[in-house]
Amino acid sequence: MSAVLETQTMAGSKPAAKTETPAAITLIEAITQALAWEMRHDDSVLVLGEDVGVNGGVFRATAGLQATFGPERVLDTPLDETTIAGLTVGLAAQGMRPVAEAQFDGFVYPMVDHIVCHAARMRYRTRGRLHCPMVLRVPWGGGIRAPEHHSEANEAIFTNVPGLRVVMPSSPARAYGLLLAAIRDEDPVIYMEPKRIYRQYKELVPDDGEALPLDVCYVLRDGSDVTLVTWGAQVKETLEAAEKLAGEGISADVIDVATLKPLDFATIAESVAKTGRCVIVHEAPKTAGFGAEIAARLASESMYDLLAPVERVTGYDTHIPLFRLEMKYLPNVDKIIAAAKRTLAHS
Amino acid sequence: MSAVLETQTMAGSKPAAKTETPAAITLIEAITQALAWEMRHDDSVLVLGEDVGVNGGVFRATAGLQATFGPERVLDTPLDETTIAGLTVGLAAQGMRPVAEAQFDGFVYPMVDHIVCHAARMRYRTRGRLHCPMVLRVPWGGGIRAPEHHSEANEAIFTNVPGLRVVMPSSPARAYGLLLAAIRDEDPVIYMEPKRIYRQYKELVPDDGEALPLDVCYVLRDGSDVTLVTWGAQVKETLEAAEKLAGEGISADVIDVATLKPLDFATIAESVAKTGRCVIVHEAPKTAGFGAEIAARLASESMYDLLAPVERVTGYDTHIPLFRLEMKYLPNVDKIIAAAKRTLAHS
Amino acid sequence: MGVAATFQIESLQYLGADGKPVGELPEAFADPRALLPLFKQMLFVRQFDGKAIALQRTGKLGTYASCLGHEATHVGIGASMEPEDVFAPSYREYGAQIVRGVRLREILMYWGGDERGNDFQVPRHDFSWCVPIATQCLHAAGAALAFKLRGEKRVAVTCCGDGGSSKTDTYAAINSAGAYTLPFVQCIINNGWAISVPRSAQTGARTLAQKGIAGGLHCLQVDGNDLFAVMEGMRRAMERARNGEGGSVIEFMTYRLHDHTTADDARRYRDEAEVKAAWQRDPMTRLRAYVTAQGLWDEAQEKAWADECGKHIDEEINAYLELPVQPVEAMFDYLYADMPPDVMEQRSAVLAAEGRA
Amino acid sequence: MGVAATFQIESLQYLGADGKPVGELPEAFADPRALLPLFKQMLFVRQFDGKAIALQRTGKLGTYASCLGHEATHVGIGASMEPEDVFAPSYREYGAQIVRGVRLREILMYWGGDERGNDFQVPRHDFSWCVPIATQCLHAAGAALAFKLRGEKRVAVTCCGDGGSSKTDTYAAINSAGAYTLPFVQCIINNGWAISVPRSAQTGARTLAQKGIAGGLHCLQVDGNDLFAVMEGMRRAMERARNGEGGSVIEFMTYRLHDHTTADDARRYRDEAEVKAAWQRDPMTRLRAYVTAQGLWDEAQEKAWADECGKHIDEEINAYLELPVQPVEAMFDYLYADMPPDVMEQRSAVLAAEGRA
Ligand SMILES: Cc1ncc(C[n+]2csc(CCOP(=O)(O)OP(=O)(O)O)c2C)c(N)n1
Ligand SMILES: Cc1ncc(C[n+]2csc(CCOP(=O)(O)OP(=O)(O)O)c2C)c(N)n1
Ligand SMILES: [Mg+2]
Ligand SMILES: [Mg+2]
Repeated sequence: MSAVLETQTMAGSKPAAKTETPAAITLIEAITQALAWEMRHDDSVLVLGEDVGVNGGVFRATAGLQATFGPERVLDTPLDETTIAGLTVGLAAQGMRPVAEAQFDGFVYPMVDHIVCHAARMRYRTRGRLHCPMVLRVPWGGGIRAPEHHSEANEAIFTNVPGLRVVMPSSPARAYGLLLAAIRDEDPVIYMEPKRIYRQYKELVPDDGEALPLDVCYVLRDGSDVTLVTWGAQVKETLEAAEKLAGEGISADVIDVATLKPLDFATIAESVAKTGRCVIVHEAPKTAGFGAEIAARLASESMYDLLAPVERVTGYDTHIPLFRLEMKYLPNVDKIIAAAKRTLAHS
Repeated sequence: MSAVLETQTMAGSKPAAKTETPAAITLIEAITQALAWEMRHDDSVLVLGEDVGVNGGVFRATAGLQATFGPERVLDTPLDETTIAGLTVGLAAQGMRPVAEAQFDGFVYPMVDHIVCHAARMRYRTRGRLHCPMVLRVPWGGGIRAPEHHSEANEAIFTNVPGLRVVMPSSPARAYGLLLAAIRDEDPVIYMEPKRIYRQYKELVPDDGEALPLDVCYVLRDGSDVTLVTWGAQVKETLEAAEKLAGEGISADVIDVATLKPLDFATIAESVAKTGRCVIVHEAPKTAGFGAEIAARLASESMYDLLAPVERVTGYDTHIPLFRLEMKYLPNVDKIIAAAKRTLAHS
Repeated sequence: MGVAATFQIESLQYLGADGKPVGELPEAFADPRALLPLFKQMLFVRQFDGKAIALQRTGKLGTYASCLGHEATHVGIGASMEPEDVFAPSYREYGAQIVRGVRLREILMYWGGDERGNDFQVPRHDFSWCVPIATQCLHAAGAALAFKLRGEKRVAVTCCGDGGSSKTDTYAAINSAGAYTLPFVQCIINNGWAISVPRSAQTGARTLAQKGIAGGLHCLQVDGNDLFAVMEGMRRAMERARNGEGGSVIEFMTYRLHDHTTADDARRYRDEAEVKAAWQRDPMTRLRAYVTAQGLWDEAQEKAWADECGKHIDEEINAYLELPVQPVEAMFDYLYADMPPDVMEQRSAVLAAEGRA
Repeated sequence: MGVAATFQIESLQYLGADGKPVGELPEAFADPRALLPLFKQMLFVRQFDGKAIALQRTGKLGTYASCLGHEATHVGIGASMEPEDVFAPSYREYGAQIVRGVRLREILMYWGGDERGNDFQVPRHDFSWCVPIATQCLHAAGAALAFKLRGEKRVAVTCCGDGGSSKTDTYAAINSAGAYTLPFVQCIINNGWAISVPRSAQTGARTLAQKGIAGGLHCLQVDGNDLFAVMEGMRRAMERARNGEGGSVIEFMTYRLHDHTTADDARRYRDEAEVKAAWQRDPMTRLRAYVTAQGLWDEAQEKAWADECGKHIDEEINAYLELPVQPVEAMFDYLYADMPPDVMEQRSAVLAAEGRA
């Protein structure tokens, strides 16, 4: 497991030059591109969900796919998440590669039963006779001024469940490569999409069908004083915080976890071995959020490296408010900087 | 928040003298007793679930209640967990105090939607206009040679969800006091019952209607070398491990978390401040299990107290096997002792 | 080769698309003046709806779900209930809620991203808006169960859409209502679309009313753009419920004349011709034709009522716009009755960061 | 006041409780000898069931769910399917599975706490036993959807109980089958009880067959203790499905003659008189009377067949009893196709602890 060091920093969110390039695409366009690539190359891949057909999904992730591949490859479902999850398990167990969409993170709960009891267990239960190569795409997270239940960060529902993989891209290129990998994987993958950065910036994503590994964290920025670990939409704020810290002479490693389960802890440990300090940033509530797992690993495997208490900058232990207050709830650049500085007060 | 120090150790699982006392009862009898007490004293309390009526529940937790309180207080439901959860929310929001039963932990998943989206949010969403004083009882955990889906340890599904309380008793007395508190609490409580120790031993539990606090950990044994933290059925193995360690001159604090959410971290921190070492024991898979939260808190709030890496002795990151192999999966006395000794190798 | 069971689903319509009665009107409307307050409510709701959309378009409201075209169904449902009954709406039935006492400012607050919108001053016991489709149906069944257990003569009424009729929660609610013989009314508001998915794609069932057969409920299909049919269908269901005869499922046939919400663009998936045709069955035009023909209404009255409505709506909008944002601690203060120490600590930290410790 | 829709649910019965035909037999059984292999399967299943219960009682098997009394329904369902069809059972339909090729040792392994029981050698593509009630129904619908999308002429058949017919998953499966016109057969095996909850408490619906109306499926009620009715009902449903005419719901009226499982004690909640009466409708007695009357069967044949069954069953039981427990690493080896490093590490640690690193 080796960390991949990216040169591009993304700290400035709109690299103007790239926006001009015809092939530069947003994160959500990269998702569409990956779906189309894989559907072209594998007949068993199909897309299903609410409004994914002619409407192309409420976020347009499946825009154009039904026109290209037909209604037998891109299926609108009746309005029921239990149905979507159950059909997906049945399809996957019988030779298809379904990519199901949950319309919003807040609607994933009725899918939990089929995901946990069946998708995650089918191979285990049958000693490999049947298995569930499926992807569940879940637009994830807050900050888009959406109505109630449209802003949840509920990855912790899945990270304790054996048999699942949980993935969350934070750039167009990673969205493309990780989604290809997720579809090709022989086991169920929960693919969470940080909807706040769906259209945040564009980058060139060659449509080459190249998948990325499903168990690698990405070091997005190289530093020596403190390790900032995050995933999803908070990658943006975390990189901004690192940039600002650099202005004050504090250099930070920034790690995009990208694949929460299985966790590439080695990359995080390596960084913390170097910096001795770690700030974990995530949108979900703090208590028993996935950040706890990373901190727990540090407490057991990197204890002697730690020069300062592990900090978690997270959503509070309350529901994300409706949109008038939601930005007060979410982590932000200031909170991350403050936490980083707290770790630096220790030596 | 102060820890309660119990004198009784429970390490020997059947205190023979107590078994003779007429009023000495098992953990599950304590649950029945608490239900009956509260139903006698509060007309708005009712019990619902599958087979809870004339059958008294598949574990007999509601045995005799329908005969005593009538079919309008003890309701068999149609066989659907979504139904149970949704009805419970509706009942609670309209002035009742429903105590719903999930027949087994593995059947709790279809309830997640109503618990997370409604029970946990009703008060928040309506600024206190409506709220959900309800209890969901969930027989929990493995080790009883049961069929598939009857042995899950899935507390992590709930611990990241704001607005919930998550409770797990490990003795008849705590089962009684915590269940009374859970029913009386104005907010939803997930009350998980370690089914493996339902009938493990009896103790005297006065039927006095005295509730226990919902946010207190219990120090069951006092030591100075290492802190053993656990909950539910593993309290038994952990106390046994502590007893054996004592035989080797190693003295352990044993903490029964009892109330996972909100977590009484102060009691754990106090113990670790004294011992410098911590072993967390739980049945659920390790990754992102609730043990991670405790380890994370240690990594941030007790880092300077830690003399050794935090150890987690847990279920493996796979599904609990069917019963021929399940005891290989679960934590046990040997694994706990080994972990404790690993922490003691550091000084 | 016997017959195990047979079922028949009645359908109700009293007013033609031209506003002329197609048969005898329901008894309750023997005097057509009984209709007027309801018609005026419908006009009020439609005017409010237009203004809410405008507010959204000018950045003063978040995503908003219009009720354009549903006025007869919504107002009729609300008007059929008693104050002590409980209503469990989805997110679109403002007409019903307004009749029950919910204020416009509350509707605006909710879609304006402020939880206080759910804190209805009246009716205190109704459920708030419910975004997870059809989950409210089970809450209504739970409420109905509470009424039955307490011996109260109250009815729980809930709505879901044609899309929502596919949701397993709807089925669960229907089944529980049948199993416990509950005072429960499941309104299925069939407006033709669930965002981009047409009614025909939701199910192979010929009617949505027949979903009730699965739970042994009384089933009825009514013209949801015909206020008479709505009122008569509801009357029957409410009576059955209040008399202890059990639950009903009513399918209201109407049409969503607007986009799904202001975040939607229905032109992507829906034929303009269909929408035009639907306007021909507009409940408002139809009822206006009827009351005008009855000599109960004229242009002057309409103008005067529109002005009155406008004034009230503007007052409510202003109250909404002037409402200060909640203090940040509000996100902690309504989570638990007894705030746990950890939450308290986070609250304090937030206040401290705002210099308000 | 029109009629929106009407529905009729047929019921099928051919054999009286006394084993005498109550009318013309289905065409497929014009030659009654066609029946004999099925009757023999039923005898085989019943004998096995008794031995499985005995194994549990003597501590050699875990909790076991008996199929006593369901033999006609189970065997009939299995016998109506083609090998390439997919079966998604609950946990009780051994008769159907055995007909399809599942071995007794696999059944015993499963209830004996060994996942290898789910690794059917035949049929490889059938779903395994499913404990979370009715979830298998949606998997069958998904399988049926796969068949339809790939243009395969295969049918997905699934079973749930009277209790399971209340589960929202059953409804979802029925609704999807209708929405997509799937080659899908939902068998609802009404054996009167869901553990301690009687059929009457599950729903207000008069029949369970009518659950299918909610999804627009073809609905049928059959006497599940009458093999002719079972076979004819299934024939119709399978034909419809294979011809692309869509899904069916069949309610099989039978009775659970044993406790729910060996962990249950039905005397706590069920009247002995009811059980006694149910024995009068025992599918085995009834069919035995019929084949005997037809001159196709006698006591000697029964004895010879019982011995043959006994030998085979004992062989299978021995194979089960002699099977060594899986190595401990099995709990890691079937989790993922590509074992993640963390899991690999835990696996190694376990092996090391066993001195097998
Ligand atoms: C459980 C759930 N899934 C998905 C959504 C997203 N969504 C919001 S409204 C809607 C369509 C609802 O259609 P229908 O039930 O017909 O009601 P209508 O909007 O037409 O009134 C969908 C899919 C949701 N709110 N909840
Ligand atoms: C989701 C779920 N809830 C509860 C159970 C526990 N349980 C096992 S069998 C059963 C009753 C099933 O009754 P029915 O559907 O009539 O089938 P039968 O056992 O009579 O064949 C129950 C409640 C379960 N297995 N799954
Ligand atoms: Mg609709
Ligand atoms: Mg049954």
